[in-house]
Amino acid sequence: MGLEIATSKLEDAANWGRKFSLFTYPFVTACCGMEFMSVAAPKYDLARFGAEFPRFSPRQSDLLMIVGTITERQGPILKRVYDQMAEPKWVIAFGVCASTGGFYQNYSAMPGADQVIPVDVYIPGCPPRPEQVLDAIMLLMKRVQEGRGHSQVRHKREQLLRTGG
Amino acid sequence: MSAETRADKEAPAPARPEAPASVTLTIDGMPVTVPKGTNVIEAARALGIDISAFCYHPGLSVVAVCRQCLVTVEGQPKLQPSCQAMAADGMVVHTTDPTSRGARRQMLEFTLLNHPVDCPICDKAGECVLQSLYFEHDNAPSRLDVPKVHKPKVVDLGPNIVLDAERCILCTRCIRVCDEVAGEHELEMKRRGDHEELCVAPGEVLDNPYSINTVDVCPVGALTAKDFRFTMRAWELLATPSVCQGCATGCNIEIQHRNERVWRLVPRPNPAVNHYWMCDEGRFTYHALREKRLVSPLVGGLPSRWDQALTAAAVALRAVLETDRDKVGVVFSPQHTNEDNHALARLARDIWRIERFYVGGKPPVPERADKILRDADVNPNRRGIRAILGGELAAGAAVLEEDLLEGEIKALLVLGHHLPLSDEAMARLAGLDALVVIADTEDGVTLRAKVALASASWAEVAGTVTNRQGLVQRMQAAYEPGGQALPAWEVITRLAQASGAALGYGSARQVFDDMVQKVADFRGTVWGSDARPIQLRFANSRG
Amino acid sequence: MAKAVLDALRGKFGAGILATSSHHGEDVAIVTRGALLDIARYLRDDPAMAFALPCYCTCIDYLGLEGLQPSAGTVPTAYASRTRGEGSGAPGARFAVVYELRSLVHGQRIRLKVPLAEDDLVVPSLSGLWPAFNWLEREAYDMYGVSFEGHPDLRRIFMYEEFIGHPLRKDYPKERRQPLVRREWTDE
Amino acid sequence: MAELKKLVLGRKNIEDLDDEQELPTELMTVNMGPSHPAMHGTVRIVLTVDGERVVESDVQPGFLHRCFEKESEYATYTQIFPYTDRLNYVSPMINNVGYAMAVEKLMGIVSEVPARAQYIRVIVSEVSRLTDHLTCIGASAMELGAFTPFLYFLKAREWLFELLEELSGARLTYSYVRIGGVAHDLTDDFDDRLTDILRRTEGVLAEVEVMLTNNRIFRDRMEGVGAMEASVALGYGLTGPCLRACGVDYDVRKDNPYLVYDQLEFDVPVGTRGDCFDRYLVRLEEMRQSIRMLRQAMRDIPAGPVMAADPRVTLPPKKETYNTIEAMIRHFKHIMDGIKVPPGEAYSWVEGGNGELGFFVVSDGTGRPWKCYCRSPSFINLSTISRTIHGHLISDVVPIFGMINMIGGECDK
Repeated sequence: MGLEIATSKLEDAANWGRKFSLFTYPFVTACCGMEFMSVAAPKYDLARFGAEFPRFSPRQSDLLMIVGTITERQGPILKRVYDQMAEPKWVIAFGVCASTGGFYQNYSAMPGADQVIPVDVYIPGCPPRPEQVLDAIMLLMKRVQEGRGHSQVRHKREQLLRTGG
Repeated sequence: MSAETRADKEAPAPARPEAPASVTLTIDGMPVTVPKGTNVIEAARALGIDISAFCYHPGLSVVAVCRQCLVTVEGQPKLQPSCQAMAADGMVVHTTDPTSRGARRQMLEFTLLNHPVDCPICDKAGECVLQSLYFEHDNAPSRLDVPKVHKPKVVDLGPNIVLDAERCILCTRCIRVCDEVAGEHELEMKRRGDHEELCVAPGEVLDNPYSINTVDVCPVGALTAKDFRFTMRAWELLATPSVCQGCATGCNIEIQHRNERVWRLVPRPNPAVNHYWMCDEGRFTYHALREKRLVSPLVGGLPSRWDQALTAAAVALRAVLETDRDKVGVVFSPQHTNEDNHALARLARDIWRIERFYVGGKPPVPERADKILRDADVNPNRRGIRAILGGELAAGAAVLEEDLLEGEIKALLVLGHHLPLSDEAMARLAGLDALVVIADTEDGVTLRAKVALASASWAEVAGTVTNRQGLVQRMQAAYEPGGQALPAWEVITRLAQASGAALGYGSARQVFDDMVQKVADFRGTVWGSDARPIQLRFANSRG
Repeated sequence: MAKAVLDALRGKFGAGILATSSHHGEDVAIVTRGALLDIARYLRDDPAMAFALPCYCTCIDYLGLEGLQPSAGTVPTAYASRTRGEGSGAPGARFAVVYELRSLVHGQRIRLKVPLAEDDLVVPSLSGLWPAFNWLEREAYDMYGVSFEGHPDLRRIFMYEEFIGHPLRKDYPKERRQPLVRREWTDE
Repeated sequence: MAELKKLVLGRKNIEDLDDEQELPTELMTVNMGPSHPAMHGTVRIVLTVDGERVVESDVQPGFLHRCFEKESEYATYTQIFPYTDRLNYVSPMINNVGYAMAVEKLMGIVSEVPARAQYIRVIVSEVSRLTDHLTCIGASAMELGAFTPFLYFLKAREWLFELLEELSGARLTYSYVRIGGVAHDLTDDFDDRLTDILRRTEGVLAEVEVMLTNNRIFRDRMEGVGAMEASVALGYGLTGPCLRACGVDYDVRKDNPYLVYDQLEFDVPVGTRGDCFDRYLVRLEEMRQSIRMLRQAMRDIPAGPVMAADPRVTLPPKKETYNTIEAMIRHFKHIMDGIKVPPGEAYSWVEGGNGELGFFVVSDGTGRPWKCYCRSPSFINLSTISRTIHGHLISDVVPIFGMINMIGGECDK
C-alpha cells in the first residue's frame, strides 16, 4: 500500500515535470508550418509553456507535432520518426490535414496521420490559429499530468499485464 | 417518305413534281438539311443551337403552351414557337435576334413570377430546367412587387408521386406522358390564368405503371418521386450508363449513385428500345442491391477466405466429376451478363465436359406484360444464354426439379440465387454431394449452398446483356464490388484455376472478346468505351 | 509579331505543323511528334526566335472529350452531356503533350502541342535542349504515363515507385489510394 | 586480408597509398530529409559525399504531393481558390490573383475587372510578396544560426498577417480574390494601418540589413555559394529573384505588365554573380520596391466597385437571394454548378514570390476545369539544386536550399 502511494506520487511528480518541458519534434510538411512559426515567434511565444525548444532528433524529443498534410509517401517516414522517439511520447495533429486529410481527399493525401500512428490531440483549422495551438498544448499538458497520454496508457497497461494485475 | 416509295412513283408519273424527302432551311445564317416533318427546334439542335423550351419533349406530342421557344421566321408577321413550326424549304429562322430573344426572356420572367423561392428545399434543384434557362438566358433581377400566388404544396397524386402545385409551370408534359406513354388519362389542368393548377382527373389516381416518367419530364420540382425525394441531392450523384435488369426489355438506364450506393435509376434515351421511358417497377430494382447482400464467400454457411472457399468448391465438384460426370449439373443465370454465362459455359462445357445444363432465373410474370415496355420474362438476359449455349438448349427449372426429385443429380454448380423450385426440390438440394452457388445475395438457393461464392451485383459489373429483341447492350460498373465480392466471370475463372483448369480471363473485356470469337450470335458486336462517372452537377441539366 | 513566329514555323516545317491558332493572345502550334525536336531546336537557336526560357511542360488527357482536341482551325464546341462517356465521336488523339517557351529577347511566347494516341504515348524528350524539361517531363511521365524518348532519367517524381497507374489520367479515380503503411488499430 | 582492407578503406587499397597522403575517404551516401530542419520537411536529397564535399546528388521532391490538379478537376472554378492558397502558402494572395487572372483570360473578361479591384489585387500581391521574402530570408538566416533576424522578420510578418486577416478573415489562407474582382472592399482604416506597418517594416528591414549584410559569418556562408551563370539558369527555367540574381532582368511585372503594374514606378534589382548572397540582396531590395509600390498604389487607388458587373461571375446580394427566386437561382447555380467558362485553354502568368507563377486552364465548357495546371516556380527552381550544390560542402546545401525558397505546397502541388 505504502509503496503504491509512493510510486503514484512519484509518477505525478514526473508528469508534472514532463508537462512543463515538452520537447517538440516539429514534423513540418506544409502550410501549417507557417503558423507553427508564428506560434514559436515573439507574439504568441510558445516558450511560455516550456515547449519552445524544437529538437530535430526524434530521440531527444517527446512531443511529435505533425504540422501539415501527411501524404501516403510520407507515411513510412512519419512512422519511423515516431518509432524512434523514446517513451513516454505524445503526438499532436496540427491542422485538419494531419487530423483527417481535410479537403485533400485524394490518391496521395492520407486521411489523417492517425492512419499510421496514434494521436493524442487533434487541432482543427486550416491552418489553426496560434491561439488554438496554445489551447491544444494546454490540453495536452493536462493529459500529461493525468497520465492519459496514449503512450502513458499503453505503458500502464503493459505494466499491468506484466504483473498479472 | 422512304426512298422506296419515291422510286415507285417516279416511273409512272415523271411530270409530277417530286415531293422532297428532306428540306433545307437557314437558322442563324447556317444552312441545315433535315428530313421533312422535322420541326424547327430539332433542326436547330442538329446545328448545335439549343433553343430554350419547357413543354416540348421529343418523345411527346407538341402543344406549344410554354412559348419559351419563340423564334423569328422571316416572312411571318409574328414570332413562331419553334416546336410547332415545321421546317420548310427556304425557311429563314433567327434565334438570336433581339425580338425573339426578348420574347423568350419575357416568357421566362413570366414563368418565374409566381415561382416560390424553394431551390434550397427542392428536390429538382441542380437538374432543374427553369434554373438553367434563367441562368443562361435571363439573369435579370426580379421586378415583382406584389405577393406571389400561392397554391397547394404537398399533394399526394398517387402511390409514387407528390405534387407541389406552386412550382408547376404548367407545361403539361406529365399529362401527355400519362396519355401517350402509359395510355391512361390520369392528370388534368383545372382553373385558369395564374390560378391554373395540375390535378388528377376526376375519379382517377396517378397509379399507372409508368408514373415516375412524369417526374423525369417535369422541368421543375413540381412532381417528385416518393422513392427518391429527400434522399439525395441530385447534383451530388454520379451517373453511370447501364441496362435495366427488371425484365427482358432491357431499357437503357443511368445508375445514379453516390458513396457506393444506388439512389435512383433513370431512363437513358434509346429509340430502338425504350425511347425515353422506363417502368416504375424497373426503377425500384435497385432496392434489392442492398438486401441480404452476400459480401464474402461462405463455406457451410460461414464466412471464409477466398482461397479456402475456392478450394472447397473445386474439391467437392471434382470429386463428383471424376465418378459421375453425367450427374453434375450446371445452372446458367439469365440474371447475369453474357460474360458471366460465357465463362461458365467455357468451364462447364469445354473444360469439365458437363452436358447437363439448366437455366435458372426468376419465373415469368405473365400479368405484367403489356405492349409498351414491360415483358413477362423478368430476367434481363435469357436470350443471351440461348445464344451462348447455341443448339444445345438448356433445360428450364421444371426439368431441373424433375431431375432433382428423381435423384439424377449429385452435384450442382449454380450461377445466381434465383431458382424457382418447389420446397420439396429445394430440400433435395441439401442432399447433393456438392452445391456450389455463385451469387450476390444470401437468399434462395444460396442458403442451401455448401459453398457460396460472392459475386458482384449488376451495378458493380461491366458486361453485356441481350434483350428480347436480340440487341446486345452494354452495362458499365457504377462502383467497386462490395466487400470481398468479385465479378462472377472472375469467380468462375478462379474456380477453374483452383481446380487446375486453364481459364485465364483477366477482364470482362477479355471474356467478351473471346465470346465474340466463339459464339456466332455475337459476331460484329463491339465493347465500346468505358465511361467515366460524371457528377450530375457538372453535366447539363436533363429536360 | 506573334503571327510571324507561327508563319515562320509553317513556312519552315510545313507538314510538321498540323495546325496553328491564336486564342486569348496566345500562339499555339500543334505539331507532329516527328518534327518536335527540330522545331524546338529551331525555336531555341534561331536568333529571330530565341526562345531561351522554357516555361512548362505538361500533358492533357482528353478522354471522352477527344473532340475538344483542337484540330485545324476549329473552335472546340461545348461538351454535350448526352454523349458523355461514349466519346464524342470526333477523331482526335486522347493525349496532348504541351510545351510552352518564352523568348526574352522578343518578348513572346509559343505553345507547342503534340497530339498522342493512348496506345502510342511516346514523344521525344526536350530535356537535352533545355534541362528544365528534365523534371517537368518526369512529372508528365509520373502523372500521365507519357514516355519521353531520350530522357536521361525517366522515373516517378511525385509518387512513390510502388504506385501503380498514372493518377492524373481521367480514368484514375481521385480517391484510389495505394497506402504504403497503415497502423494496426488497437484500443490504445 | 587485402580484400578486407579494400572493403574497410573504400576505393583505395592501403598498400597503394604513400605515407604523406591524407587518409582515403570512402564515398558515402547521406540522406538529407525529408524530415530535416533545413529541408522544410518535404524534400529528400540523397547526397553522395566525398568527405564533406558533395559529388553527386539526387533531389527527390513529391513528399507533399496533394494533387492540386486532380482536386481542381473535381471542384468548381470558385472552389479552387482555397487550393491555390495552399500552393505557395507563404504568399497565397499572389496565387489567388494568378489563378483568377487565368480564368478571366479564358472567359474574356480581363478588361471587366474594375480598376479598384485591380489596385487591390496589386496591393495584396505586394503585401504577400513582403511576407514571402521576409519568411525566406528570416528562415534562411535562422538555418545559418542567426536567430535574431528570424524573430525580427517574423514580427514584421505578423503585422502583415494581421492586416490581411482583417481584410480577408484568415491569417494565412485568404481566398480573398474572386473571378471578376475581389471578395469585398478594403477595410476603412486599411490605408492608415498599411502606412503604419510599412513604416515599421522598413525599420525592421534596416535593422536586419545591419545585422546580416555585413555580417562576416553570414557573408562567408552565402558569398560564392550556389552561383549560377545566366545562360545556365535560363536553360533550367529559373525565374524570379534567383534568375535576377544571375543578372537577367526578367520580371513579369515589367516584362508583361498585368493589372496596374505598368502605372507604378518601381525598379527591378538584378545581381551579378547569381550566388546565394546576390539572391539575398535581390530579395531585400525587392521588399523595398514592394513597399514603394504599395505606397503608390494606396495613393492612386480609385473609388468604385470591386467586382465585375457581369452576372455570369458575380453573386447577387444576399438580401435578394433570400427573397426573390431570380437571385436565388443565380446564387444556386453559381455555387452548385460553378461559373461556366467557355471551352478553350489559356495560360496566364504573374510574378510570384519565387518567379513566374502560371496557371494553364483547360475548360470543356462546364463549371469545373478540365485541367488546371500550375507552373510552379518552386518546382522548376528546385531542379537547379543538384547542379548548384555540386562540389560544395554539405553545410552549403542549407543556404542554397534556403535561398531557392522551395515551398512544399507549390513545388509538389
